[in-house]
Amino acid sequence: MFYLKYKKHIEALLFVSGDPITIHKIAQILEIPEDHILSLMEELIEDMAAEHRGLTVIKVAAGYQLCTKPDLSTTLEKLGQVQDNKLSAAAMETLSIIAFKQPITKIEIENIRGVKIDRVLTTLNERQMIKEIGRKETIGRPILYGTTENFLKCFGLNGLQDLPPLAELLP
Amino acid sequence: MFYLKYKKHIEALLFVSGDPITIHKIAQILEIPEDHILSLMEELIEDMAAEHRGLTVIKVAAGYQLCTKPDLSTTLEKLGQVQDNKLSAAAMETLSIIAFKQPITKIEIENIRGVKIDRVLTTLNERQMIKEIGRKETIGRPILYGTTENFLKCFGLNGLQDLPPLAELLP
Amino acid sequence: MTDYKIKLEIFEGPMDLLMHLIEKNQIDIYDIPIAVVTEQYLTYLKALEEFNIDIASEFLLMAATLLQIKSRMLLPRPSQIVELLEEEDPRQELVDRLLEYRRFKDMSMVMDEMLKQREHFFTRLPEEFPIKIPLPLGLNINDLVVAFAAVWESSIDDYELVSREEFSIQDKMYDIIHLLYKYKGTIEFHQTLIRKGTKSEVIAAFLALLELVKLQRVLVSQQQRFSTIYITLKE
Repeated sequence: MFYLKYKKHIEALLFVSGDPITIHKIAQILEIPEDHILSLMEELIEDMAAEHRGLTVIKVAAGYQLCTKPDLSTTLEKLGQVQDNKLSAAAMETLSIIAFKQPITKIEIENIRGVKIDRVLTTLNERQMIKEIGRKETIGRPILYGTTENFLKCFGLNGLQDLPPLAELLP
Repeated sequence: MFYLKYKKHIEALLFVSGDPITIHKIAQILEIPEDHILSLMEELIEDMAAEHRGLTVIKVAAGYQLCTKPDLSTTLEKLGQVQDNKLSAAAMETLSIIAFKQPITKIEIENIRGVKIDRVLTTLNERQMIKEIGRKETIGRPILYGTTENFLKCFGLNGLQDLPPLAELLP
Repeated sequence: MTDYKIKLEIFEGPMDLLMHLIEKNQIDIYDIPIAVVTEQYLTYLKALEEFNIDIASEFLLMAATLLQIKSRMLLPRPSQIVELLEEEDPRQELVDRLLEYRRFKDMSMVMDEMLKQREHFFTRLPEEFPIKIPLPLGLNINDLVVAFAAVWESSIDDYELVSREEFSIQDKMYDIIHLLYKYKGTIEFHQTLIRKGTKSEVIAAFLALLELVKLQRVLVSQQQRFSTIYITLKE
């Protein structure tokens, strides 16, 4: 077919457009008849059906849209994940203080660790290891922190009672 | 090759990522060795070199990025979704000084250009071409500027070492 | 006259203007006829003035530099060749600056071309994924215990090494209330400094006082500025 050389144009147009694009619009841009665009589009879809291709073209109300194949979604979602699943030494220290001394305020932890811990608290919160469990009835009513269900899960504990008693740890 | 089935995953990851993505990150997500990713990437690029394909993969900013083939740009511009990313002469002069002399302070740039550059710096910052990369240990601890990842991306550079050598331009 | 208007839009600054004059007159940058260039430079600034355009200070600064170089060039020079070699050409610094500027001006053209080349490649915006943070892996109760023991021991050491000087606001609040009961409901502010009388105690006492006022436990009064502050227990 004479118009075959336009297949790459269609692939590129779909890619750049991002949003669905109509056969009409493509025909306008490439200045070739709509029925030819349609058969080129069908060919393109067939090409992409090949096992080694990760993209496909779907037909939606507003036209045709380039997208990834549905069976790859699990892989693709990992792009949005924070890959690091370790806790830093600083985070571990802070977590241990919260675990053994809960409920405890930020200032109290900072007094023990001797450093500011705002960033570490944010991390532990994001990682669902700690949560706010109330307010201390003193000046400023500071937040009291404690550990979460996920904390127990990650450390393989049934409950806080499974933590070794502090008395044994301390001289 | 056993890992051949992952070629489609790489194509899809490149598509979804939009920005350049490193071999390391892909390897992390797919959980297969980096050298296999690299050879799959090379195969992918070869596949795309075929005449009927409209996309290609370029190596930029220490990663790989999916984009359209350059000879299709005239067609794609008709979509009207092209962003104007032209920089003014003043911005380009300032950017070239920062690119080659980084880390560099505002005053040092102003000494070379002979004009105030506050507005230009704001523009370059907004366009994410430059960023603060520290403070100079002199009086007033002035901000030191350097170029960004986005700078590399926009200029199609893999790293700063890919900049044309400044010495060649000397009289 | 429109000629100047066009130029005005083009020149980025005094360096740009100077480069233009040098190129226009096909001047050897290493041997600038400073009198000619200065005259043309000043003519341009004068044209700006005629158009009632504010001349940026950097243009004026360069004008002053040019005039200074010109006058230094006019000074009689020592005739000895040896001394001539040792004395720096008054134009040297300006030439160095112009060369440096030209390097980057040329480079900016090269980079402009790179940007244009790059514009032929179209890319896509990244897909937005909700950020998922996985739970930490490989945690062990021993790690937790070890971490705690370590931090606890080191914090004990701290207390041994450094004597505590801070006064907690809460302690200070107790001090104040205690003193108020002791002195039948009214004391002067300085009486609250019963410990070390240091600056940090003053600050703690003051903050404690503010807190007690906020809690409506005490009233504070002062007859005039800098006079004694009286604290009265509110019942």
